[in-house]
Amino acid sequence: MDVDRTLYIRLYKKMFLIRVFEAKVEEMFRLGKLRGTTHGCIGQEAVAVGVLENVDLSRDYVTGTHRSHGHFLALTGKVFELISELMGKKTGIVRGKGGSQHLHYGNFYTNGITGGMIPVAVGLGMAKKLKGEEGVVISFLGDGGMNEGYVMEALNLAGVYKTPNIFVLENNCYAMSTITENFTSGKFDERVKGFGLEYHYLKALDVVEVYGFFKKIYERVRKERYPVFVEFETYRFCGHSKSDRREYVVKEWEDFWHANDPLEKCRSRIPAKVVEDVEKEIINFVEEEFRRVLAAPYPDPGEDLF
Amino acid sequence: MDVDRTLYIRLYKKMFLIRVFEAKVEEMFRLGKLRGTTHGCIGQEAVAVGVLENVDLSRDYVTGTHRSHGHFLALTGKVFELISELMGKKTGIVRGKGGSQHLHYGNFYTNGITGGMIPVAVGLGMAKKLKGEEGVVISFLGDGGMNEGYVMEALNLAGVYKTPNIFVLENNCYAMSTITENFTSGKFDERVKGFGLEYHYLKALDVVEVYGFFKKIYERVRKERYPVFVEFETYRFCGHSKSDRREYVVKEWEDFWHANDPLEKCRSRIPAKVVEDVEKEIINFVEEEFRRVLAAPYPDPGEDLF
Amino acid sequence: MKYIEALRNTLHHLLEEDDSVYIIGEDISEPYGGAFKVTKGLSKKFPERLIQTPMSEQAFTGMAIGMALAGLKPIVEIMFGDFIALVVDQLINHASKFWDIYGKKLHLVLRTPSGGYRGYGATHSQSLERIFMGIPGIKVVAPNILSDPGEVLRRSLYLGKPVVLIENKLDYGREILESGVVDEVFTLSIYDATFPVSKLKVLNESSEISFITYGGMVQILRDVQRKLLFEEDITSEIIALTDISDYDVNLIVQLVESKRVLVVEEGWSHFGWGSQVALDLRLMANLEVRRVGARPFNIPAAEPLENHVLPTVDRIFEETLRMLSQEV
Amino acid sequence: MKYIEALRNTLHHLLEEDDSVYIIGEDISEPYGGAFKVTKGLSKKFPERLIQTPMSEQAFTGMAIGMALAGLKPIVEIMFGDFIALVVDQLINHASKFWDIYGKKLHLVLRTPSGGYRGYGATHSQSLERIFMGIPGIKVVAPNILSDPGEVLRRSLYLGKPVVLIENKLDYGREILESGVVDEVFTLSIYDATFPVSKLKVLNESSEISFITYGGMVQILRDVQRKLLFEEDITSEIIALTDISDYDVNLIVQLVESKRVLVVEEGWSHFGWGSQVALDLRLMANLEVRRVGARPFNIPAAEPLENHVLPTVDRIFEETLRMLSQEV
Ligand SMILES: Cc1ncc(C[n+]2csc(CCOP(=O)(O)OP(=O)(O)O)c2C)c(N)n1
Ligand SMILES: Cc1ncc(C[n+]2csc(CCOP(=O)(O)OP(=O)(O)O)c2C)c(N)n1
Ligand SMILES: [Mg+2]
Ligand SMILES: [Mg+2]
Repeated sequence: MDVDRTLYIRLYKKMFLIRVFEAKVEEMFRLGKLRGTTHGCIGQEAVAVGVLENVDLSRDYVTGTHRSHGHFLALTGKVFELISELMGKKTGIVRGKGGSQHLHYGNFYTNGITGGMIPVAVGLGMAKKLKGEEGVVISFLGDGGMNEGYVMEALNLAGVYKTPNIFVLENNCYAMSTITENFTSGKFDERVKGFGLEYHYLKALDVVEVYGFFKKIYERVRKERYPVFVEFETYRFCGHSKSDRREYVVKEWEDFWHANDPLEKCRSRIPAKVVEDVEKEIINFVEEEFRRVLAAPYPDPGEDLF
Repeated sequence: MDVDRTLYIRLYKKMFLIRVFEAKVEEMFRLGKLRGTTHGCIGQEAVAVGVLENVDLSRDYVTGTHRSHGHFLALTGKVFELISELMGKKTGIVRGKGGSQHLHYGNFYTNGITGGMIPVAVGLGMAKKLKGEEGVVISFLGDGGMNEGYVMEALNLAGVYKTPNIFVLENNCYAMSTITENFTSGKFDERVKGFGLEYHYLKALDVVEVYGFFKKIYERVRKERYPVFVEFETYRFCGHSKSDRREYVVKEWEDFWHANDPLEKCRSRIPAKVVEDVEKEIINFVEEEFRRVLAAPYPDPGEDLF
Repeated sequence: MKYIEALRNTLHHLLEEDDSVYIIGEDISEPYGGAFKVTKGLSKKFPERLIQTPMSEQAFTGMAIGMALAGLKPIVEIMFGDFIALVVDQLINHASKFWDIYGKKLHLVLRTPSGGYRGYGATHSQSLERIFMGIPGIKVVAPNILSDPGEVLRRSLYLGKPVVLIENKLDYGREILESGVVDEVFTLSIYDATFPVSKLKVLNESSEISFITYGGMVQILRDVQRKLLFEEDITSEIIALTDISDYDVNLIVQLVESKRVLVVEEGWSHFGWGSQVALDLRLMANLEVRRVGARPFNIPAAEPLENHVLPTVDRIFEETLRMLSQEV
Repeated sequence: MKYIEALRNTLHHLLEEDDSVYIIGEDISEPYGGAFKVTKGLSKKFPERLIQTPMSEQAFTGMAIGMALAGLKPIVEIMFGDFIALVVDQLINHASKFWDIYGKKLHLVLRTPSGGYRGYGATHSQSLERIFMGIPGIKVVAPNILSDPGEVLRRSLYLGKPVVLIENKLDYGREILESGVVDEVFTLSIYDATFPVSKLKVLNESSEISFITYGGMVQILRDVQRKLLFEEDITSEIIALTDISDYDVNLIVQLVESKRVLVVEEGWSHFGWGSQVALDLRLMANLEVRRVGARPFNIPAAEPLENHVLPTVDRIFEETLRMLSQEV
């Protein structure tokens, strides 16, 4: 098998895992087996997987958003720990205290305030810089989050202090039901350049392209240590959150992305037999992990609150 | 006398009034006759006067900053009411409750949070738009204030809703002791364009030029009703506030602006005899008003708190 | 009528009656109608009166303040109560100052759904309204199901001073009770102060304990009230305030029938709403006062932990029995 | 030693002793050294340890939180206490959550000068520290001139939990008192809890009234204390807390000698710091409690108005006499 094919398979596995996971979460909500809320990333898997395949969590930091199941799974593959967290089980990555939006595992952090982690991420980058440590900080944010003032302040700080931060904008066209471009004056690329940051753009259709594109940026920032901003055009096929009926979507965009689903594209590069095996294995694995979580214990106020 | 000369005289009177006023305020602080703090605008008079000469406070709104004595005087000429306010007298424009940083007179508002009035100003513009009223909103802000997140959010809102706002950046090079360009990544013009706003720039050396330049912008916004951003390069000759010893200044900039003081430039266009009369009159007037204020009553907690 | 309908109907009426009313917020227009659907349908009928915004809580709150300064009557929706943390500067350092230093009447309401019990986790479950309590020039109000939430909204908008209006996520789907006999054994009276105060007590009985509360806690206290009555034969009364920052202590003291008062809030107890209320009651009427509120932890998502941190029927029930077992 | 020198010396020592300490804020470096000159001189000796910032309070506070997450020990200066309104989201919705939900120790201090009496006006004179009191995962501390402010700062930084440290603008220039006999007739004792509690009382006399307070109010109370003693022959004691959000009620109760307590704060009384303190004392020890704080108006610039709104020597003096004239 050539290197390219191995890569497609590796990345496909991760993308498929995320998609199966998110679909299962949706199902569990429908069945009333999950409390709280959740934000799925079906359709956007190529960004999480392509970007994070480059990352080394032992020295890099990653910050996520409210929509970070995919980021976590791409980084760690820990299905049991994530679903435990969503179900409020003691076996969750933060003992069920966080739930879907408040994840923490090693150098990976998310939080529920959109874009609120961007200033924090600049601080992580600052620490890297001040300590003279290796490693960089990769931070995801959404198109909606781009209009939050603290995000813009933070982009300026990164530029002023030249921190090793990579900002990854997952522009999925919508902020909840809001079509972001209708509520954004000017263009993101110009704005980012207005903050003196190096700006890159890619339509995230092919996970291997995302991977390769990001790899170059990542390696440069690892070495040259200055902040970079990467915008990915992507798309969410699922609702914003569990209760969203997606009545606001733009048909043209829907059609385009369904015809160009990055999962399908990746799949088409892999022999059918391999796909079949891989998918079966992953589906079984996810089912099995969900079952195991059902049996896992709940946290105990006496032990687990702090 | 030609029109031009009349204009120079009219504007010179205002600029000179502001400078004399601010110098007198500094003197009063030195003599211990003023409490609180104050931010003078010596050196920046051409912006306040040139811009506000165009404004009609009966239909326009003006929002200022922490450094707004000049704005107020250019708009109203009310020396007695302003110094009363600074001295905490009942005869102040808000009965002494506001002090130097919290002014309100008709459609003119200032506040002490740098850039904090910019979102509010967008709301004033929005109201103009929604009511279908004539008039525009002119808002001053500083170079330092440009890095505040809420300011950036507000610029986006103005662009999204197309409100009749004119943002006037008085870039005087410093935010307190901070040389703003050293703490700003990217350039203001690019940033502003990144918010989809029309951007204009002028070095505020000649008050009549400021006046004419702004007049065109003002007339267009009055008619076409969309937001515009104007950056003036200017300079403050006095300290940031009463206690500032100006140890941070850049010699080159100091030299340039002292050699090109807009007050001197304007003065040079007016016959010496006129200048002499005008200045004497203003100095006497300001002295007299300060004296009157000394005799004015203090506000009374029973009557004036609300 | 449901709580959410009362709010939505009032918004509808306000838009209809008064040209200067506007609604501002994220995702408030069709087809979404707000994260909790409070504004659902309104943008169809009043397309130019709903101002949907980008995610810029600080600036659109500031924008609303400017609109109010110019004489309009904006109603801002902050999607979750937790995000009021973002508008503290615009409310405290701007709106509240214009109100008394500049002597401007401001017709401005900032509505936001507060509270937990839904497993949303630490940044989507808090009761942060405490931040604005006692700040001069700002009033904090909270409707509940014991009087018309729409009326609270309407009075807030016409007050002339910035109001933070705290809704409760779980209340949206609940039915509002009508004054008079409730469920055959209780009776609801509504005292029409500037903002209504409601009292729900056992019919024809005096109360052995009084619960003073606001917002979504009313429903939990109704369960406590029944449990006390049916399991322990103990009579209790729920006194629910809607003006929670400037309530009339004298009125409350008059309404309290028992010598024992339990002040119940969903927020953290320490330096909470109840600290002031309990102190007032203690100093004004020397009542025996205890408090129940959230325990001092961030609100966890997991159900057993969330129910440990937030006040529950059981915890309030037990606290009540403990109080009643002590001499006064 | 002056209060400001104690702070500056401690900052100096912290930078010297511990490589992971950084100072972050606006205009903190030379030649300015901070709006109130607390960091004056430090950037000369530690140029890369002072991180001067643009005016972006939200983001540089967030940056400090990130640095703390990564194991550094940032000390943030917010130029005026009023501007903490801008960092509420980063502290409450971020830093405090990481602390308990994620179980991360954070060495993070946010210092800010609070308070009025200087004619600075409504947005530069407030005591907004109340916002953070009782928020799990955040501690609020305030040094005063009755113990070493530097020690309070040091303990805050090594606590492992985000601390909002409230300095007082007028205290900067004041001398710190040493424990022992003060001015011949008073005696100062310092109780070394996690954060010190100080008591200043009349030498060899029991106290007829106890003042419980924090921060800059100590100086005003010293004037009240003298006036009471020299004009009215009344003995009093000032009990000054430095841990103002998680104080040890038992310790305070032990320290209080009189039956009457006046809780004094500079901030607005309603839903203020004193509401909780007074309630604690009332419920724990059934002491006779009254309070003095700011009146419910935004703080005016004009001297007679500012002195009407903020607590003054005369107002506290009179309130004391009133309390003492009543039976207990
Ligand atoms: C400060 C803040 N405002 C609003 C929300 C509610 N909210 C959660 S996600 C979201 C939309 C986010 O859009 P975007 O940033 O584009 O990310 P996406 O959901 O598309 O991944 C909103 C409005 C929030 N969590 N935080
Ligand atoms: C939110 C906020 N942060 C900090 C300050 C303190 N401060 C007052 S003016 C000033 C500098 C402002 O610089 P700039 O915006 O350039 O205006 P200039 O003073 O030059 O007119 C600072 C830091 C403030 N008033 N508000
Ligand atoms: Mg999006
Ligand atoms: Mg400036």
